[in-house]
Amino acid sequence: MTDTARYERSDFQTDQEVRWCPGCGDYTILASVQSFLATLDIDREKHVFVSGIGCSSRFPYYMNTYGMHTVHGRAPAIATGVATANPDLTVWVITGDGDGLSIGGNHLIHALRRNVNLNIILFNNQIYGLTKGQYSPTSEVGKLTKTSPMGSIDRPFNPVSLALGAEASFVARTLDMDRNHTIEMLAAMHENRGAGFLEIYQNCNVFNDKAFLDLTDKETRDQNRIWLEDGKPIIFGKNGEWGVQVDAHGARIVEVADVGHHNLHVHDSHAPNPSTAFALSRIAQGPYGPTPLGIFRNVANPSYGHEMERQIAAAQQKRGPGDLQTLVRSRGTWTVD
Amino acid sequence: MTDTARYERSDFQTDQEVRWCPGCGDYTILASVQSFLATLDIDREKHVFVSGIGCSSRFPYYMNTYGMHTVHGRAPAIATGVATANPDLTVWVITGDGDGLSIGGNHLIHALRRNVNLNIILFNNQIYGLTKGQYSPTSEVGKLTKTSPMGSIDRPFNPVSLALGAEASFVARTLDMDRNHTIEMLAAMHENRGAGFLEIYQNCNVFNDKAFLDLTDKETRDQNRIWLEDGKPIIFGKNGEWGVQVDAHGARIVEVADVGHHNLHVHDSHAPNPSTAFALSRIAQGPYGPTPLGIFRNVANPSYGHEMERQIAAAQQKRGPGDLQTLVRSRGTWTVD
Amino acid sequence: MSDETLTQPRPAPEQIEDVVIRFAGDSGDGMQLAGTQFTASSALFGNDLATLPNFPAEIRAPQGTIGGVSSFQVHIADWDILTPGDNPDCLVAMNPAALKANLHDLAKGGLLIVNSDAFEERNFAKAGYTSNPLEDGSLDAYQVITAPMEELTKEAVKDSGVTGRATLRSKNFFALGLMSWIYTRPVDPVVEWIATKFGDDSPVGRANLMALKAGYNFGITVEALHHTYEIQPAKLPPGEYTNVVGNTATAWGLIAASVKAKLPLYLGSYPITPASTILEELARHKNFGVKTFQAEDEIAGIGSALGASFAGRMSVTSTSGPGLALKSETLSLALIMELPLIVIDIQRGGPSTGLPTKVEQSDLLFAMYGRHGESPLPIVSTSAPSDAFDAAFEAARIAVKYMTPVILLTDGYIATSSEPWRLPDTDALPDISRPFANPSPDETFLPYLRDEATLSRPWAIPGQPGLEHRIGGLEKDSVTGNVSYDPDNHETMTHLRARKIAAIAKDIPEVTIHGGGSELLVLGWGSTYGAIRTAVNRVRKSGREVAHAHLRHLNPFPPNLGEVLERYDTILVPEINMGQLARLIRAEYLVPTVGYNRVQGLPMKAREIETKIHEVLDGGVTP
Amino acid sequence: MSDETLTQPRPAPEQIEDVVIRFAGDSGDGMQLAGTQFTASSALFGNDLATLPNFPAEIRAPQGTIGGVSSFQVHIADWDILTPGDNPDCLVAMNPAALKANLHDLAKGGLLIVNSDAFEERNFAKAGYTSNPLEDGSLDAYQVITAPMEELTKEAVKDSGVTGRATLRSKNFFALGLMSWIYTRPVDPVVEWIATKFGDDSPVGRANLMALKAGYNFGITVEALHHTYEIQPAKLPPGEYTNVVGNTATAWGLIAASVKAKLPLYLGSYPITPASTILEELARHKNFGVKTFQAEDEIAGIGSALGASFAGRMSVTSTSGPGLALKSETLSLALIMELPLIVIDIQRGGPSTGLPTKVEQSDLLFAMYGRHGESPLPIVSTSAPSDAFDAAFEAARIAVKYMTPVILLTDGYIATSSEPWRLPDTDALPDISRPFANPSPDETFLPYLRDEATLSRPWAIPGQPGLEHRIGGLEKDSVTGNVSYDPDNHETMTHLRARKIAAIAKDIPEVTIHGGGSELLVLGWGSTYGAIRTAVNRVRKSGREVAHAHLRHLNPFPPNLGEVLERYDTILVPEINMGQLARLIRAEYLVPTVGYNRVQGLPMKAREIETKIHEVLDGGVTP
Ligand SMILES: Cc1ncc(C[n+]2csc(CCOP(=O)(O)OP(=O)(O)O)c2C)c(N)n1
Ligand SMILES: Cc1ncc(C[n+]2csc(CCOP(=O)(O)OP(=O)(O)O)c2C)c(N)n1
Ligand code: SF4
Ligand code: SF4
Ligand SMILES: [Mg+2]
Ligand SMILES: [Mg+2]
Repeated sequence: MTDTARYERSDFQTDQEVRWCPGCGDYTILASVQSFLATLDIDREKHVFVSGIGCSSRFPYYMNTYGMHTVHGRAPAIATGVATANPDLTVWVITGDGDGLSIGGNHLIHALRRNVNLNIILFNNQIYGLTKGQYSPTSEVGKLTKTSPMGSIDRPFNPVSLALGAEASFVARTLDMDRNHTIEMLAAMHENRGAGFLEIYQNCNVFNDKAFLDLTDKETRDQNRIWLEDGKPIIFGKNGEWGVQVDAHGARIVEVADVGHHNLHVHDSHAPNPSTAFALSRIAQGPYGPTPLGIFRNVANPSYGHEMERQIAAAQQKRGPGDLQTLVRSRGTWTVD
Repeated sequence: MTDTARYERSDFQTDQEVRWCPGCGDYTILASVQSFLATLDIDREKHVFVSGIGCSSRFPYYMNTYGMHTVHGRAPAIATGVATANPDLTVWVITGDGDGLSIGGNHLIHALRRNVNLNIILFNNQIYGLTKGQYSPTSEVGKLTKTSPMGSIDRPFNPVSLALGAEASFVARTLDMDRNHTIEMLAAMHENRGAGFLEIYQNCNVFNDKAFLDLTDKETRDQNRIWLEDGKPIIFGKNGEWGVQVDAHGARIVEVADVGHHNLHVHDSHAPNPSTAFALSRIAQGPYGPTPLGIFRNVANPSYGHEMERQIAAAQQKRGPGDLQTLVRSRGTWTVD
Repeated sequence: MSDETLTQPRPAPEQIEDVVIRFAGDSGDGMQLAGTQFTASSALFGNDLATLPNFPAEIRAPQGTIGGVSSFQVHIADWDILTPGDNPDCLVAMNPAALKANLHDLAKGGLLIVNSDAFEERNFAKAGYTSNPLEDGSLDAYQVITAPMEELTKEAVKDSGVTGRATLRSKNFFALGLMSWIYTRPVDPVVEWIATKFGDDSPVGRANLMALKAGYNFGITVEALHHTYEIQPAKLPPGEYTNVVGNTATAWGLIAASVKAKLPLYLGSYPITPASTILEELARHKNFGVKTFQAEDEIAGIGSALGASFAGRMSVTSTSGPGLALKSETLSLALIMELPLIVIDIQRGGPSTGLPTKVEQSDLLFAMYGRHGESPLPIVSTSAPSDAFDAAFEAARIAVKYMTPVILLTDGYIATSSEPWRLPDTDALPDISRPFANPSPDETFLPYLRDEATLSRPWAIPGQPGLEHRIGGLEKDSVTGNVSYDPDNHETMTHLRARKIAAIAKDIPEVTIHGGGSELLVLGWGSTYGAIRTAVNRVRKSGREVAHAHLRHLNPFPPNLGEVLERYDTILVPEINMGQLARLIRAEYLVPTVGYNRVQGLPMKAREIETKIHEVLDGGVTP
Repeated sequence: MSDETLTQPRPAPEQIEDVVIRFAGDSGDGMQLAGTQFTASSALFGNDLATLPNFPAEIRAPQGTIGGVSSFQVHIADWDILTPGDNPDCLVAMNPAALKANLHDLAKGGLLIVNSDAFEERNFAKAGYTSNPLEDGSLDAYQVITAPMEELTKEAVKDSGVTGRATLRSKNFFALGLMSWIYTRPVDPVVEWIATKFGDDSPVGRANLMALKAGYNFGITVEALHHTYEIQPAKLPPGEYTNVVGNTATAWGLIAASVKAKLPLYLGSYPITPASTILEELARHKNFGVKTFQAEDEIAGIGSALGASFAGRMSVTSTSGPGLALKSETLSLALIMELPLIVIDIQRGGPSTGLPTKVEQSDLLFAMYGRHGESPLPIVSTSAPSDAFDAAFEAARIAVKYMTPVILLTDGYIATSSEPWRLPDTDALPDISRPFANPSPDETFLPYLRDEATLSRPWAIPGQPGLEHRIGGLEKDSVTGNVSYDPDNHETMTHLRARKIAAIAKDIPEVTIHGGGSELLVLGWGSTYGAIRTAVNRVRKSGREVAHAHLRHLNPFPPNLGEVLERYDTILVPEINMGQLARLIRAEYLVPTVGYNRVQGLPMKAREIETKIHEVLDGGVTP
């Protein structure tokens, strides 16, 4: 946070009481987003938060910006309207693993493909919270829930792989409890003018508590958090004993001692070809065991909203501003007198 | 085709006049599918063809099997019902680039993720045919259509990448006019018990003629068709002068002379890790220049329909077949007399 | 239970006919559980009863705030009651917010039981109190009994193994124990439930048990609580009863229908409040061959069900308003394909997300007209939790017999509340199976050749040789089912689809009249049944004549409805909407109606209807 | 055009008042183009006219089959006509299938022009003929003129540069040339069109030009064709006219509204027949700042439009029945958010995919009730292509002024047909702009604080400091707009939403009556206007009194409608549906109605309505 900041975190808080369960990971994410916005030199009124339905989707009510709490799964589509109607706005999409990947999966992949100027944050708690605990498209196979009493038979999505398969220009992953890293990711996503996709592992302490234990537990977290940092070889583990190599068969975890430091994969989120990012996304199929966190992909592509503006400008350049009289006459006329 | 075949192609033809435009690629695909089914030892009445809406989606009317011509984009969901209700059936989904990737994208990726026992055929003509020529999610950037008079600003999907990102177990691509290869792909997809996804480049000679010229034109096709064959190094070009290498940065085209035959990538569609398949899918973003054709991925995973059956059987095993009297008493009762 | 205190001799309780009790606390206080257990004991004790759970849309809104208050109301009686009661006679308030949010409903002079430990300075503001209501005299109109429930619970459970703040979690059992003492409820069922739920020696189980006893003992020891009450078992029609929640009964009705239709049940659904519990209940009965598919959205929910129907299954999709909206297009496809399909809409407060956990009857016109084109289909409704089983069965019967999608309308009140249900003799349920089409070697199969009697088409399922056929959403030839753009054929098909549904009127019971006179008929549908019937009975007790008719079938209407309406000077139509049934009645029969419409997200109150009836009878209202 | 043949002296044509001509051929024969060009020339010539294109749902169904037949009917007159005519006086049949499919419509004694080259053995079976209709005497009742159009075209274009089968593509221009001769149409407009469309020296352009001349010359040379006809320019009200297609007029009306509201136009839409051309037309006018977003589906179409509305744009989404079904849920959100949004539904034959290229009026009740919960919104309709501009403008006016989604109902007939439209003075169009909300330093912004007069809430758009606010689909407090689960507030809001829409009645014109008497009122809406008005005028010419009222506003109804209906003994309601407006009228005013309902996917025929009116006046029909 620069001390020249125009805003305080409190400038982004509303008078509405926050209605998440005590201990919910959503609180931490809310704090991170508010703190991040306070560091930006962007007018508060230029931010628009658009969400669907779900616990996470209550988010906009707690942000003192413009906001729309819409219908289930449609936030990316509605936000596309906001962002293309007025590309000067900074538009955020808040969604959940059910909202964004189950009912809303299509709008999500299309927004990514078109590279709409949106910052999409997926609160992944691997469960349907608001409807009281049914399995979601990111729940693990065999999960016991109210709707899967004998265990879920659904094979989950890997949100990062899906986003990359959908041509996303910016794809990252972080953890609710790590506020600094979350803010880092938010900053990078915000810098990318096109569609950004940030998956946040978010703990639902009521219906899916400890889903991310491997990554959060003091005991295990160091050997399971694989931080992706540009220009650096991918190393992890308590004492950096583990590393990642990538080759024709994909990415795999190796012991640094065996392969040697210089043979580790050096991360480059800016690579035009998403193949490496995809390979890295396959290291873990969920927050189980060693899991990459950070920016998988970050490339610059023309944003949809600005491309639309470009065509408008070009048309006005070429044909001049529209004139109604000319319009209604454009198909040829005759006069009766 | 075995000569012991129980069926002739004609057994799969209906009395309905085929209503595609003269010269449409759909005719060839219809012929390929009918010929393929005739080679199978599966009762005709066990086949169900489910489609959405579009020129391609008229397909079921021309197949003398059970069939449903449904609503736009929903075929994978409706077919999921057929295939899970009765896994003994062989269920085919016929869809188009608009039907399957635009409005129906979500159902498609969920059917693939769940690995529903379906054979999905995407007729990709890179245009909306039935509505008379608007751009589709596979149309190239800058395409001029009725709805994009200044050129489309939509970045297209790469259907193979998307399917891989959605955890698909079987992903392949072929060309309408190559009937033998189409039949080969159909056979492999059919053998895989889970969800199969086959993209067929299909020429729409009325609204998007010659979209696949690079791959079909006598002059250019040899240096542009990259055939993927298991166990073989990937080589292409008139005299096999070109090859493909895969490494940490993805797949790239090389001159065989430069790198040497033994250094080319040997294709393995059965690799559990989809990273290589994804890398191969990035060689071409559409049918422009050298483009891989064949099976990208083919791995065995439990099929959704059979997993459902398994749970039913287990439940009946454990609790015996359901009994209504026991059911209504299960919450505790009292008697008034 | 092995403990004597709970079976000690006790002062003779006052006998009362019925009582309405409301447990109110924080979302985290376990009031739904306390209420459910209190209800269960009363049910097993043989009372008639009706419940009304009421919880916020959030999972656990902030502690101590009005928004976080969750309540459970139960009406228990020694006679045949039909509603959870308009106002509680007894209110249990676990904190200031719960008091604030519920006190205005408590009957004057009512019994108010308060957890005094929660009445601290810091909680008043959150609840919107400026002073301590326990001290500022604002409760003088009630019999207030305060208990330091948290202290006593902590104390009671100290040897349970549960420690720290977790001990407070058991305070709902303290309250339950106390209420069991005051209303002379058997506690053994609760004790058993604890045992089965938590196992014999789990700390939590022990803690709950100890708290339960402590609450009960508190009653024994505190003088002020020696005036207790008892409600004798109700004189219900003889039979075996269970206490059933509406959504459970609906799910069971579907299972019964699948058994009686000899078709495996298939549910394609996407979770949504208050419908999710139907999916959850059916998922537990795979041993009936029930397949439940949790789809990616409502469109896939109905889509998969439609596919399963084509494959020859008893197919269902369950949802609430927003989900029904998404299903509209595919429902129209099911309609033109003429395949059986049951669409359950649990109505909740709208429009949009509205009041997701509250009741409303505002989807009737949507169910009737919520599809493009001319798209008639049958609509069946249910009037109470104990009626849901039959309603679901009836919807299934019509769907299969007439090869049509059917909409079953229930609502958020029926879905979540419970009442005693006299168990049907399931063996005696009618056989509702229908034969699948059979191939005839000589003729070609005509999928749209109708049965004269029902106008329904044959059902030919994949796997059956010789019946291969294709159906779709384009208009079809009225016999072959092939695509047809012929103008006359389209008109023929439009009329056929309409006649098929209209003719179902011949196959449903006539509407029956309760009560008499020719002045006023109260016409209702759905969950207002209990309130209307109660109101009508009270008015009749008061010596005035009034009649009540309640509709199960909303499309088509019962054959005699028009003629029945003619018989009365005034038709009063109470609805939890702005007058949707009234519009249908007016358009169909051109009869004037008087509406009584409340849209507060709450069930109808018998007293309000009673008042309205008197008003009409006094001539105070003209259509 | 530089060619003398076309300007040669010619026999004096017979003057006729009007003629109905139908061009019919294979989907590939270019009949739509021939018809459109013939229409264009007639328009520029100053005739009044109305057209009726009619094509199969397939792009190019198999050649020579009935299913593949595409036709274009045009009615040209020297007086003020309102319909494309019930039956053609002249039929151009390019092949046996076209003859078979259309002959039954041709008026007895009518002129039949046949492309004899297509009448070969192999084509008869495909068209369902057993013998050659040109020889078996089955055409004796008509004046048949045969022309070997293919031979003559091939011959004519041989030097064009076009070769092989491609030469045949020009035969529609041969037909056009021939028809221009017979009906004395100017061909210069066609010549110019060819030049601009194909460029001066493209082979195809040359071929078409040569074929056009050949056809015209054929007329000159063939004796049998020396009896020609001429229709004088129509005595239309003075002004500047253009020949406009319904969807084009609709698109232009939206652009005009955006200019007059000072809001950039935003269309979020997904292609669907017959609505796609609105998206296509608007995409061409980016210089007006119009943004068109081709969404991934209809839900994203309306979703993006709703987002754009929140951002302060004039937002529109366009679709047809199946798409409207998908928009229902988001429409309900727009309604509770109270944001302006125009939803255009081009009605087509339903249910489901139904008859996608045909007309129907069967979405009225869906538009009215097609949302869950209590979800009232305004419905505006259009009655003809030349009316679509005003209807779209009116829908936009209401949406912005009352902060509400508005449904604009048009249909597949209006969408694709054309007629002369007297150009409005666009500068004189009313200003329909409304101010955005402004921050007031002292008070906090209240997004749901309503304007007393309109009950509409303030529109505060992102980018405006001090007005940051959140809105959503949960019920809101009636002033702050914050989430509120309060029962009374929900009731208040439900009534407010209803009253706001109902009160619009004060802001729309009263319904006007054409004709007289008190016996019979013919009440219509939408595209039946021309047919009803024509029928009513004919009946009145016959000396009987009858009245016609046509509704633009379907919700709310015009304030005087109830009182108007009272004045007549009988209300006849012709609709291309099963009686949807009738249901609304009956429910609202409790007046009996007589329906005249056709659902054939075709526009209403004036003659049928005329007959029906006489029947009613003769007392043959009782409500
Ligand atoms: C159309 C529609 N379908 C279903 C629902 C019910 N519903 C609300 S939230 C939700 C899923 C919530 O899961 P997620 O998106 O992961 O959010 P979370 O609560 O876990 O943060 C569902 C199914 C709805 N509100 N609307
Ligand atoms: C709900 C709905 N929206 C839109 C349409 C209109 N529509 C029919 S087919 C189609 C797209 C066809 O494109 P594609 O799926 O690629 O099939 P193709 O015709 O190219 O084979 C569209 C938009 C429809 N029928 N239903
Ligand atoms: S249910 Fe889970 S996700 Fe929802 S608020 Fe509670 S803890 Fe958070
Ligand atoms: S429009 Fe194109 S895709 Fe459709 S049938 Fe004709 S050629 Fe085939
Ligand atoms: Mg979640
Ligand atoms: Mg296509």
